Amino acid sequence: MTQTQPKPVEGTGAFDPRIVAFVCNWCTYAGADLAGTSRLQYAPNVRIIKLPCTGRIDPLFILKAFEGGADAVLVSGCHPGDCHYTSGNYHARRRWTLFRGLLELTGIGPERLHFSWVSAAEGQKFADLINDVTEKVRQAGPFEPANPARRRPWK
Amino acid sequence: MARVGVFICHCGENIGRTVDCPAVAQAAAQMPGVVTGVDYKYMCSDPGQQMIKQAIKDKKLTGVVVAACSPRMHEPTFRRAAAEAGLNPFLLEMANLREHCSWVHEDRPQATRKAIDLVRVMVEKVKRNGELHPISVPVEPTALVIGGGIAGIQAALDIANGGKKVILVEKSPSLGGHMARLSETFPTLDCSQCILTPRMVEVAAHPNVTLMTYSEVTKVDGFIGSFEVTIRQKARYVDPATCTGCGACYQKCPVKKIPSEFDAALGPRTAIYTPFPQAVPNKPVIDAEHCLMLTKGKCGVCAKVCPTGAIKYDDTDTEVKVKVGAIVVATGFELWDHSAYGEYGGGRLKDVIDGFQFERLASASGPTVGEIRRPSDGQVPQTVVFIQCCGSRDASKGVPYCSKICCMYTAKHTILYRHKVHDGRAVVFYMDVRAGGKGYDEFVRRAIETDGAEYIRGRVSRIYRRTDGKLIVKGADTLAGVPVTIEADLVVLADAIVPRAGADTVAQMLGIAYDTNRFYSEAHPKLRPVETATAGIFLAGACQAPKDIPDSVAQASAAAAKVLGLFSQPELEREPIVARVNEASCVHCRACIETCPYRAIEDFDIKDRQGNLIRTVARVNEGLCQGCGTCVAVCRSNSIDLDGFTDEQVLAEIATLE
Amino acid sequence: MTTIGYYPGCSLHGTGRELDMSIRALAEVAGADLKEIEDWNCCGASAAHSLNHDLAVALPYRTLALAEEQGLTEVLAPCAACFSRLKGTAVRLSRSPDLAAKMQGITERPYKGTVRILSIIEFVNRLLKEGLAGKLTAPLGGLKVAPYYGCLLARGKDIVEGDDAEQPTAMEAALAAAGCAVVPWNFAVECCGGGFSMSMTDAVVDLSHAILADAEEAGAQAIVTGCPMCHSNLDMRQQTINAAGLGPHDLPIVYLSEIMGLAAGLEPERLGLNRHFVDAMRVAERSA
Amino acid sequence: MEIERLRTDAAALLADGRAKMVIGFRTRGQARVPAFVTDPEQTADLVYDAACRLNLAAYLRKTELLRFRPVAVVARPAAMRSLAILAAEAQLAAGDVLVLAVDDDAYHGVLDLPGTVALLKEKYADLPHDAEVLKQIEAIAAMTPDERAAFWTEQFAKCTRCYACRAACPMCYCQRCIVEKNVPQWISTAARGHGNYAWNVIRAFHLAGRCTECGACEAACPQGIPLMLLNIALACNVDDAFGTAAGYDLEAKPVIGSWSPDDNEDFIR
Repeated sequence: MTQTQPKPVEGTGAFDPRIVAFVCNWCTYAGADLAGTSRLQYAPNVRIIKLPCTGRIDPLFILKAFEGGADAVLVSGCHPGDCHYTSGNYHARRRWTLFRGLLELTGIGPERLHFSWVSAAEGQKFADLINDVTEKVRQAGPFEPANPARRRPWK
Repeated sequence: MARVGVFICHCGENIGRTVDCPAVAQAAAQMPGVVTGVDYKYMCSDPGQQMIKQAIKDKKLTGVVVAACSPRMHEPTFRRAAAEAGLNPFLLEMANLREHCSWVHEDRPQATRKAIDLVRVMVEKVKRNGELHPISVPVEPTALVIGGGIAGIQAALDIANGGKKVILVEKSPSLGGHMARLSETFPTLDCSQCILTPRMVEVAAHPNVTLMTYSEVTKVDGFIGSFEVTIRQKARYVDPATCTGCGACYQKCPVKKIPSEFDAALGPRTAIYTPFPQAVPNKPVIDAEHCLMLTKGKCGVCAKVCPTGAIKYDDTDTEVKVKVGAIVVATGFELWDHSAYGEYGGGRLKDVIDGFQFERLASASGPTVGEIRRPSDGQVPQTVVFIQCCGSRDASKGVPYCSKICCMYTAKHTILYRHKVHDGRAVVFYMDVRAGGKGYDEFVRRAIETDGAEYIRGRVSRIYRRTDGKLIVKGADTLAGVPVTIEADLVVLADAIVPRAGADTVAQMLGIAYDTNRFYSEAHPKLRPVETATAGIFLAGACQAPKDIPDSVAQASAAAAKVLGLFSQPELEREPIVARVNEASCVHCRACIETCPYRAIEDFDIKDRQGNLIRTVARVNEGLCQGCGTCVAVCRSNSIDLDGFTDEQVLAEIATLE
Repeated sequence: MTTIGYYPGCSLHGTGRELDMSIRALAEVAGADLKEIEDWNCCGASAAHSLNHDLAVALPYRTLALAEEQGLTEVLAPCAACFSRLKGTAVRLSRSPDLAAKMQGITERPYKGTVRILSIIEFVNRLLKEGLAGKLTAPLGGLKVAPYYGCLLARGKDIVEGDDAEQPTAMEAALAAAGCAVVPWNFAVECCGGGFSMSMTDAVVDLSHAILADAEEAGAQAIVTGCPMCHSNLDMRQQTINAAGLGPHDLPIVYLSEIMGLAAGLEPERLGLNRHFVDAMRVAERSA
Repeated sequence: MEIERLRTDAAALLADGRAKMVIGFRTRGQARVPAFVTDPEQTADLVYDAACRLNLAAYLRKTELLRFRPVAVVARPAAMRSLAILAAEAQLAAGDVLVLAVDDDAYHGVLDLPGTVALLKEKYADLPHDAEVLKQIEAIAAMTPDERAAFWTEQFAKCTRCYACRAACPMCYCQRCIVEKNVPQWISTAARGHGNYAWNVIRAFHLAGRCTECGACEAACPQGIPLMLLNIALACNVDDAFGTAAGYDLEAKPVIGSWSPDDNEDFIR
């Protein structure tokens, strides 16, 4: 891990989760922009990776994030019917249905993997989402050492 | 060896207040592959851009990261600057320090840490960016306009006058839309039909316009520059070619009691009909639902009386496919159904009518030839109550938004009424009077001061019909702070403006977005008000939001200008974000082909010199591919990748977050 | 035999005796067992919620908690005000766990939210479904009635479920079943002046007069209500209204439960019809 | 088991050239191994019994065998379903393959692909999942996430990345498996923690809506990793979510690669 891992909140020794978010460019990224232009404050624990569409999100992206030690992964895109590419999010939805089942069975539970639809108009929803996910993960605690996908140094 | 330049923008205080920009610049300068990291007050300003251009030249940069506002804001600006400095614009990326960091966090150290992460992500990405070159696709210089109301007519005329072909599709039998139903228009009180019908005739007669009334768009494929559109022409049962529009048929038609859509059900029409006398085209159609010949197989009067034998009972729907380069959506609005308001009689009180019904009562071409007579008993109402915001600004029962035009047309209604019934009393209940617009407030003042409309600020709580036929209207005067009861003869509700029924299905067919109220979404609320997020599809009129006539016409002309701009080049350049297949490793399982929302991936046969098939693989059609990348994620052997968002780039981004 | 919790509230022990009598009688005919909540307390209507929100919620909360404790899953609150307070509280609690916790603290009683509150109208319709319909042996021979809901039996989207607050119809089926003809009229949900019955009597006089007048206009031979406040305002005040030179009115005001009782062949006295200010016994004559 | 009829049919297919090769089973000691028969004479060696667990459909996409098409293959129901999927995924054309259809009790003769699918629908519609495996899946589902992680970490730790599972699976026909892609490196090839987790999870995921539960992968695993737990859990998931079972339709759309507007989304907020 590099120096960029958020350190515990100053003063409190509380655990500060690291969350990787994969979002689509047209809805959720724009929703995050709206949260910004509306000056909505939310937890600083999430790092967004922008993709054109949730359809582009390869399940392996999610694995890679966990490999790298993310405490949780958030995936978010356009509401059904709103996809800029008409059906990318529908394809993604199917993929997630099956992939999350597989991850859950193998030890990456729902508290580690979150999904949502956030439209370009839902700045508030985005802020609430980030706060809520961060809080849930904070309660779940660090994913170390349980994380079965984690890359670990040679012993 | 990558040589990346990182430029941190303070955005005045916007970023600088919460993010320690110099610290971010320093951290960036230390990142592998970064040769310069600097911060500046306003990167988007001219000196800021100069700074970037200079660095590209002096430091021979192979990639640039601008850490500033959202790429949705200034990515084009900075990419243009990069291009001017001789760097391929797609070698520049933006880190969103403003919307995604400084504006949403307060803690300076935390925000600064996050900012450094955001920069690192983009540095690692940009190191793996490849030069991309815009893809040019041919433009079919024909526009499709959906909707033959004033907005559609205006857009079609402007495009046609610009020398480009237009296909104007209207679902009803005639052009004109709602405007044709209005009596007079605010704030000038000029006769609606007098100003509209010439336009209807002009557009129908225009050599560049193909008019398709009584038709609906049923399917849209393709993309900007070349949409494939399927249009269904409903059976008219009257051959427009031979029909002379003499009208003998509808004078003789025995089915006379069908409520006229045009007259808002206040007047009747026949089964074979033209919606109104000035209809364009002025050729009747047969309403198959009510025609005796088509339902019961007996009658045939119209066929007998038709001098040119234009009646064709065996007519059927036909489908045509057309290719267009751009689409203007002008599907308009309808009125909210006030039967949800039990307190206003739940739609069961005959003399509680909506705005269009009043327009028809006031219209010289209406069922009462312009005399205000109430539906129940045809009496001339001595007291008329007008209620604004019926359904509007009522999140619980109606719609949350303001319908914008009701204040004005209600004022117009009071004036029209007072002009026709001099001793009549016009009472208006309002929440606010919103009369923003040229000559609008003056018009409302005129209604109140010159034409004596009584304006009462407050809501009406109940309307009921007394046995003597009077409508008892109970409300509150919130300025005087007293309850008021008015004995009215007619009540006119200013119902909310809502999108056409089925607007959402049309949107899904077109692949454009719509908001929670089903109004179509513009690409940007301020800077791109007539474009949709789907390239090549534009909006005009009330399908995007409640609008009055001048606004609709203005937006229609704006949409036309966009279309003409698009058509000004034989080819257009598209962002080169497209998928590519690695044919060496593709095993042709066809998963991507099944997946592609644009049917942009095709089977491709690899042949040897003799033309013998070696094997078949998937191949992306650059013209069709829109760059969503859905195919990339379904490819098991990972044989597809997406320019601009390659696996290598994304994995590098993820890796920085460890 | 279905057991339904019973919350009479203060009215039914005072001005609303007939309502209490007729409800109990009706339940007996229908074979429903009304189990009065032990140690129930005031619902807080009209006073508490204008003074102290916590008190206004805590009072009904305690009653609900008791009902749950006593194993009751449904509670009938015949008085419209009691119904509104109890149901309103239940709705608020279901929405806010914090509020529930707070109330548990104040009253030192747990409440899981398992109790369903029935209004008099829901109660009657329920009995009809469960066999009362078959026992209506003495229909009222087309007695013209104006169903009067007033405010509390019609309003509050989540309190009064499945009816239009502006145009309620919940009583009509029952009245038809009882052999009444429902007249179309305009004042079904107008205010009778309930809360001002004592404090601003003259306001009540005007409001109640308007209601009576419209019912008479519409040809009603009686007004049917489910609310003790409405009842006292319309029944008790008719003399005052007439004395004020409005009217004259002479219109029986009867409870839904009384009408149903009559239709079920119960003696008018047992339903308390003889206790009205405006003679209501004539209504009974219609049933045979 | 009418093995003689199978042999005669096989011989006939080769003799009159309807098939260039018959892929079946023969015995080697106690073991049952695949037989690649091109000479009618050799069909006498063909055997079939409950011990024949391999899914011979796996050989149809091996490049070295492509030239022997049309090929006839001995297939039990699970393998027949594999063939249907291969056809749906454009890996087999109608004329490429004939099926010598067998199950544990009987030999059902020579069938073309449509015939095979007809037989599947008629006799083997909704085959039950392995009950024993289902029980284990439930047991694992009952664990806490951390316990599950521990369980699988231990299982995957055994993986030597020999890829026998992949070789045995008819659905793993990619020329260049994702695990061999190194620019970028998707899945670490080192036989240890994260690489093993990613490999086994992704291998299973790539079978979503495609696994016919033939068991060949688990049977082939020298380390005894319970791969069928993953495969069957996923197959159940596919069935619950999208109501489809793999391999009963030659034109089936891929489960991943198609969608329906009313797909479940209660896990998305």
